[in-house]
Amino acid sequence: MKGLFIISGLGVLAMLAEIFKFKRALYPIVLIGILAALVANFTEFNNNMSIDQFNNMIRFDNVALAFSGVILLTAFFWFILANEYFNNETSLADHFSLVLFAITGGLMLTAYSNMTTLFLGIEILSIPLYVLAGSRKNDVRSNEAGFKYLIMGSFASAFLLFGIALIYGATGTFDIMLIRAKINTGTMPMFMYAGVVMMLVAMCFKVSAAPFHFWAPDVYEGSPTVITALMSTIVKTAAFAAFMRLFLIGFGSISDTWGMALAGIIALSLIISNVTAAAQTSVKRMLAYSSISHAAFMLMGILALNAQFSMRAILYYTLAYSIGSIASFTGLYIVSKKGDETYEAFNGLVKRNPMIALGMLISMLSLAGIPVTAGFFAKYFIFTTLIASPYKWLLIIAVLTSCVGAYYYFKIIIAMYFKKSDKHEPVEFEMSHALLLGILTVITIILGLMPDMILNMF
Amino acid sequence: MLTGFLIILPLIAALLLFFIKGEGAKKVALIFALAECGISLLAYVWYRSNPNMEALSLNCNWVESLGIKFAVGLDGISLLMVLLTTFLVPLIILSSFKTTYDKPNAFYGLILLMQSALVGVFVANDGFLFYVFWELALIPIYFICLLWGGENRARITFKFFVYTLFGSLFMLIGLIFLYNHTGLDTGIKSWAINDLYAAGRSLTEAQQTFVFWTILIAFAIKMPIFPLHTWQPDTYVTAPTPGTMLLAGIMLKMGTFGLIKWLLPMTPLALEKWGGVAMGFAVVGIIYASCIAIVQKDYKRLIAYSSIAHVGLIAAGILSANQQGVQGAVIQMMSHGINVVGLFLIADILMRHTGTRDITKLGGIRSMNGQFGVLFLIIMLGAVALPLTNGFVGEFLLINGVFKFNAWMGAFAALTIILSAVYMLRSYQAIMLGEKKLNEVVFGSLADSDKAVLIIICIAVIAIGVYPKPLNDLAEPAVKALLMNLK
Amino acid sequence: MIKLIGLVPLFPLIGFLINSFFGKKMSKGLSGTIACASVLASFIVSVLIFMEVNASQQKSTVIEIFSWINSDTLKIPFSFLVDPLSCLFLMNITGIGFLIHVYSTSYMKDDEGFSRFFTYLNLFVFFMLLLVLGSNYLIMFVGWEGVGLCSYLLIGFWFKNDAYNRAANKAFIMNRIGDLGFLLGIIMIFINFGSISFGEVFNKASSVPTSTITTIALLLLVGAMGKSAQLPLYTWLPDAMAGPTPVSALIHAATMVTAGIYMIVRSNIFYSISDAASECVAVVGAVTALFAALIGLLQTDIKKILAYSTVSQLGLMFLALGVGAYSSAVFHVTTHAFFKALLFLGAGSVIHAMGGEQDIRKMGGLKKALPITFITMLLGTLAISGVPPFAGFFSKDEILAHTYEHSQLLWVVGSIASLCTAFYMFRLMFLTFWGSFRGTHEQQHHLHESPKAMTIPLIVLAALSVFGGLLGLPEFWGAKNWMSENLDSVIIRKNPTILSHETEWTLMAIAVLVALSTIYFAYQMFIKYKVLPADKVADMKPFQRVIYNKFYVDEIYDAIIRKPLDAVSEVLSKLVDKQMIDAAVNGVGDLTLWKASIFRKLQTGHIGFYIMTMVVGVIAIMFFSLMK
Amino acid sequence: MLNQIPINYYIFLSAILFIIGAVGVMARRNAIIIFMCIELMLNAVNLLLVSFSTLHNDPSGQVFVFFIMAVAAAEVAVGLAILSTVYRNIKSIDIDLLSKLKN
Amino acid sequence: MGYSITQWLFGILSFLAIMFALMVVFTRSPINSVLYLVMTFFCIAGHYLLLNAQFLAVVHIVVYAGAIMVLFLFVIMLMNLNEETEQQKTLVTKMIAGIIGGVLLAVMVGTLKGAEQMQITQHGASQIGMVKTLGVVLFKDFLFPFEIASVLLLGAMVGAIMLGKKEIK
Repeated sequence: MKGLFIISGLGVLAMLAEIFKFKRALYPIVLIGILAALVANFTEFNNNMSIDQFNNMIRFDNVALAFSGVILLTAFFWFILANEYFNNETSLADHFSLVLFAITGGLMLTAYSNMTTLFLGIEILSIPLYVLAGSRKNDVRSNEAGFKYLIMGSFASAFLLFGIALIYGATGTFDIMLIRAKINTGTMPMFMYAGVVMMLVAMCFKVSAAPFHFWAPDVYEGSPTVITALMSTIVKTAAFAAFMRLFLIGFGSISDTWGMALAGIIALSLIISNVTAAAQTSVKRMLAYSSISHAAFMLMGILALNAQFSMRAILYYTLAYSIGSIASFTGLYIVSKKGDETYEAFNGLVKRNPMIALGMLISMLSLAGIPVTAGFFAKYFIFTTLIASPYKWLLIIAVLTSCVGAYYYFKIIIAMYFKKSDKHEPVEFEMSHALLLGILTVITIILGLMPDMILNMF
Repeated sequence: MLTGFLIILPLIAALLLFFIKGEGAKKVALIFALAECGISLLAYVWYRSNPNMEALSLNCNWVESLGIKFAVGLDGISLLMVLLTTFLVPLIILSSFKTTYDKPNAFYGLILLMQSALVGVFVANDGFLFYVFWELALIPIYFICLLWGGENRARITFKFFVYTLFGSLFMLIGLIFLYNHTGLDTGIKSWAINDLYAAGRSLTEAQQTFVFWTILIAFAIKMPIFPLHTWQPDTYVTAPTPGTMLLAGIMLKMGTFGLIKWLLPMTPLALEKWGGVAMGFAVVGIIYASCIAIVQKDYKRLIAYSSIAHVGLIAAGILSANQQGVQGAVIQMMSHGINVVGLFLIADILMRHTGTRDITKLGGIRSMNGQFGVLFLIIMLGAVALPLTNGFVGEFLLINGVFKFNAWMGAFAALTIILSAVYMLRSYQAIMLGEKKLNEVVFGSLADSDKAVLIIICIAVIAIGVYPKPLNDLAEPAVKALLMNLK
Repeated sequence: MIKLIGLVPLFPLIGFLINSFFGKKMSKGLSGTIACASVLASFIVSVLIFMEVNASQQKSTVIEIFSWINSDTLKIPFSFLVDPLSCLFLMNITGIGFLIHVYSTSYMKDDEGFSRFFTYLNLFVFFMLLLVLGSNYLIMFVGWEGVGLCSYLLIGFWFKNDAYNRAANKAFIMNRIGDLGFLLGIIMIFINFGSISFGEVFNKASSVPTSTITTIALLLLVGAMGKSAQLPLYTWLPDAMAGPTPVSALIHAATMVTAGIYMIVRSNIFYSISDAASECVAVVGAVTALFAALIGLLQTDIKKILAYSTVSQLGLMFLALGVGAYSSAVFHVTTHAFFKALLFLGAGSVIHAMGGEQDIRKMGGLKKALPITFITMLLGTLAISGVPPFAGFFSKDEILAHTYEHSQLLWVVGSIASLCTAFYMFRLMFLTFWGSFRGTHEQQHHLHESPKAMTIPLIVLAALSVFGGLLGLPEFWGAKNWMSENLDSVIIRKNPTILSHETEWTLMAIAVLVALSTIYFAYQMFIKYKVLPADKVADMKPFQRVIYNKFYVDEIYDAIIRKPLDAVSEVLSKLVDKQMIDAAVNGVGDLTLWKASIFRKLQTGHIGFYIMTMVVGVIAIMFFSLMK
Repeated sequence: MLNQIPINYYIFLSAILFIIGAVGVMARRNAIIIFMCIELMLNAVNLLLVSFSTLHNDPSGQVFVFFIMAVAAAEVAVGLAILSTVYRNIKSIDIDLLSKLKN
Repeated sequence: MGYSITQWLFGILSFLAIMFALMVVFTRSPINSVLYLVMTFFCIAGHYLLLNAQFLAVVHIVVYAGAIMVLFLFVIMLMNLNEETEQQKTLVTKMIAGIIGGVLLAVMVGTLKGAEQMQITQHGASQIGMVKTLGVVLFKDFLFPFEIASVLLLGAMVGAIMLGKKEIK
């Protein structure tokens, strides 16, 4: 809860900075603020005071706090990655406040316990992102990304709302726990299930699962690289926290309505994302497809409906994925300074800068799910949850597509370690980025060696 | 403790090596590999004095909430595999002394890293740990092949990688399935090998069948068993020789070892029902690969196919699930590891001295270097399983085991003794005998390092063949204990 | 002394080790001496042990050296069995082996691979001793394969010649085919008897079903056919003549090829129980004897003739085994070892004198130049032809008598085979030693009698060929058949002789008559009419051509086994492996990339399309999950 | 009672309006029209919420509508802002021209 | 059987709403579309009144017809859009869109079941649509969403401004 306030307060502060002219100081202030939020977040941990606030509009229980922690941590790393993005004189404060508002929305999504807060959270998260995606105003591709995101996001929101309305119609409440209680006690009219399915569709859109994923590659590609990193980490984590709360807690008991549909979505996502990613030439676009495939993996955790363990599995997965993703975007950011975002940009990186290549290597291995990186345990937990469910067959698809996944991640590794580059000069990079990559690499390995740290959080 | 140290030492050495620049890395790596070998011998001595010695095992928590432990220990079979690994790695390092590799520190570091993972695979007593080491072993070898390999390596090594990964993921599913069935009465899930055994045996036949095939596919790819073998010849040919040696000499044994320790005792019902089918593939593979080996021109490729044939027999023996079959498999794993390293070294020596491995272009080398001819001959005889060489003991037990399982399978599997003679003798004749064909090449005396390795291998070939008792004494009770689980 | 049985194989092994490590550095004389001495030492120990066994009541003793392979119930010690049979073979091997070693020191004098030769030869003796000493089937198998290896090494001794190398490969591989049968037989024995030690197995034999015994016996027979060059696995033996002549004498005539007979005699209980199996042995033996003898009739290479003769004689021994006359077979093995070794060494002496020439068409009139060789060879020829009172007469007669008892048809076949034997052997003698010299002038100039190291073994062997028959005088003469008495303890079930003495006398008379008349016929043909073998195949009559070409067996094998195997392998390698299995694997990858290119096109970039797919997705999900 | 209206009617009315909006999004190229169609969809939802609110006699449904309105306003504001940057660059608001990002 | 005035009104408003909505989609001219949309909104406001949500109806008119639609009109005029510049999708696309819409409708009709027995009872004394009731609910139960909505609006504002302003050179 405090984290939420601190972050939204920081957003407002950023706006004031424009007026009171302390834009230069903003960057450190924000970093410190996020750390403060992170600390505040953890002080609330295992602290019952934080439960049930504002008439149960929002509920920062341990699950929510854990996911908030992931978001805040990722945000911290993201700000380090994005330091150059905040050099733009014109919109410096705007950028800060937009990102911070988006994070506020993300934090809400981890903790909502009412349809209102869910909806508002999604919008608070999305609207700044529409803007950020289109923030390179003179670049048509950026415009297009923002525009596509906006249209499709609003369209999906309409479905979400229609679903909420139908559920409200059947239960007479927006409170998730009450809805859950109503579902468990009585028979529900058919249209409520339609509402659940519509919400499923909308949430699947937010996490970019096929066939609602089409926006993701285009938007990821068109947006500035750092914004893409933001979207594929924080936004994804938040969306998953929301998805999980809604479907594991809210609609867990009627999973036979949406289970099969979700399984189909997962299967389709796995196949389409991995297969399409294999044919990409742009790394950024590949990472977009890869994020779809990871989303499908996380959805498997939800599908397994093994409430306690699913949540841990998803928490771990989001963390591992966010870390790996930020790291790979950092690598991409470093090598693509000259604008080349294809695999060729990575050619011969090991000769030009072995440490960055090593960091990239570990993050790629993590994304591909090779032990003993965090990504491996993430996949492992998902497998463990799913294997006890009736949807075992998904594992077969998961395995097959993971192999395809290895193909495109290893394309980068092969490019870095094997391909010859025509450039020989060392890569230019900022110290902070190298440091970031190093820290993320270490975290990836530590998470891989000691997954208990995260699992025992709640 | 000691076992844990066996895993850690090469790891530390590998990390250390990354800081040593230049050719000195070779020697450092060799020293560490020898130290490792010494420690494994110490483990052997301790084990013989008391197999249940606490100092040999290590059991500490890793991921407590999931019942994952860092549990390592030795039984007869794993001790043999560890000895094989620690015996071969110094030889492999020594055999590469005459070749200059770009960035030697990384090269040898990766070899030691690989050794660490391999030892881990063999000593793991925890299903999860086993899987982790299993996958970890893949990374260094992938890089060894990718960075120092031959023509077209990116594609070939990647195929190898994905193929293996594909299998491993299936194995992971199978293992998780087993894990989920542990502790049904206590409620505490565990990855401990004995719990997995118990879980496996408590399953119905259909469930066991699922586990059997998912896990088998990983092992079958790693070994490889026909028809999942096509990654192997290309990879063996493309990899740098030390990589090929690691792959064929040790890594291949991961599959057979896994089959013995991680599959046989888990699924007795499925084994009864499907063991024959799986064995059918293995046996077909023996004949198939042998036939292909007959017409290979590239000597390295020929050995690669012969390796498929040999390992097919090993797999068939294991699947027969009787004492002779499994014990034979263990012995043959040792022998094959030693022989194949020798053969690949020979291929490498040929390449270095003559610039080609094409057996149709070679010839008459024996008249130029008789010593090489004799060493080659002895190793080749080990490969064709002549009695009193190491190949025979294992092969006899294996055929015995398979024959016991099914006489026709046994008879077909035994065709290997004819076919292996055909391709081995033919290739030996083509390379070594007759008149010399490459006139410009003078095949001088061998380098000291090569000679040392070949001689050590030859001694091992004969010593194991004449007096396999030390191996048998380790393998026999271990296999017996393992097979008790099937009843 | 029996406890020291280990020494017997140990001496040759030491000889082998010394020669293999230091052979190159030693002088040829020293190297040869060490080799000879090691075999001689073995021989002496063998004789001592033989005498001890003969004297003692306990006929068979098992000495365990160390435990070799242990696997549950399968316990295979590395242990030796000393009994009359093994002792007999021990003496045979070491005795003749020693003579041939001595002979070789001179024969191979000028060869650069001198020490290598003795290395192999010692190794061979070692393995051969293992073969006969082993107290269980697997040790026998060790020796069995070991001698195969040495045979391979020695056939390809001159490894620069690719034809020789091919012959070596052929020998090894053909032997391996037999070995496969043997090995499977051993495994079946283990599975059915729970042990592979001779003692235990033979004790249990009567409690195992006959059908199983038959299978085992047939599998063992396959092994024996390979090693003893029986139809259809005999073709390697004639080719094996590529090796140096002493090798042919030792390995491919006197010792190794009789291993099959040894093995069957050892396992005689199986064949006694299974009539079907013994019938097979007899038929294989008879057919081989006749077949090889026929081929021998028209060969022109002196060593090839002897080789086919060996095959034929081995066939005769198999015939004896098949009809249950085990001691007769062993008897013939012994006498055959004497005279065939003699003949080969004699042939070696001739070849030595002729400077390497082996074609009898190029020889002639050598008896003056090589008197000792001539006389000893003549004695050997008389022995093999079955002329009394030479060794061959007794052993062959015993076999034929037993055969007659068993089946008259087989007797006829056997008799024809020995008739042919007499003919081609005398053809060889007449063409080589009589008449005028047909070689080059240079060769004629070079002709010389061989040195003493070569002639002394010849003389010793000639003496043995002459007097060897004493070992097994026919019982109906009232004499003691030492051979059969000696082997009494080894042969578990004996067939009593049922023939009347008159019949036996008649048969003997017929045999002698046939042999003598054949010799006379040959004399008429080659001395009187000076018939010379045709130089060119084209000059031959069709049936001659078929025989000259050895019934085209090699070509047939080539066509039905080797070429198809190569062709199938090519197909497997190029088509099945690359085009099918690997292509399928790669196909999965390519298919993925191909699908990827299609999926990529789905990403059209048009929002309208995206929205439509979304709505279609909604429809599909609502339809499938709600409208059940 | 005759002045009762079955809730079903409202559900279907909303659904029809919603679908008309959706069809509009699919069938038009003008970005502004598309925004308008999305507004139409949101209004359909509003209508549904209000009718359910009346059904349950519960004001929270109507309160939710306020939030939807707020969001709709915000979305339109941002949407039109983005649209104006698009227009600035390509001088058109035809969505089919915005398909540079693909594959 | 007669219909009550409420039911008549419901029927007429529904028909008009659907009509105008269809016109929004099918009219070529953007300006006309806007106007039809405004009409639709008015119809919907009528429904609100029928449903006893008077305050909401007013707010609806003010926000949608008054603010949002004016914004649309403003932009349309700014960009000088009219019938001539209007690009049309191909007929096939439109047909497909129509078909998909039809199928979606069919599916919805098939799935939105279970409300057949539910009737809206017009409580003459119903207070839920009153400003006071709504105010209490909004500022008590929905306090947090209300406050946090400010973040949303701030974000939208900042975003719109950022996109609109010129780069500092």
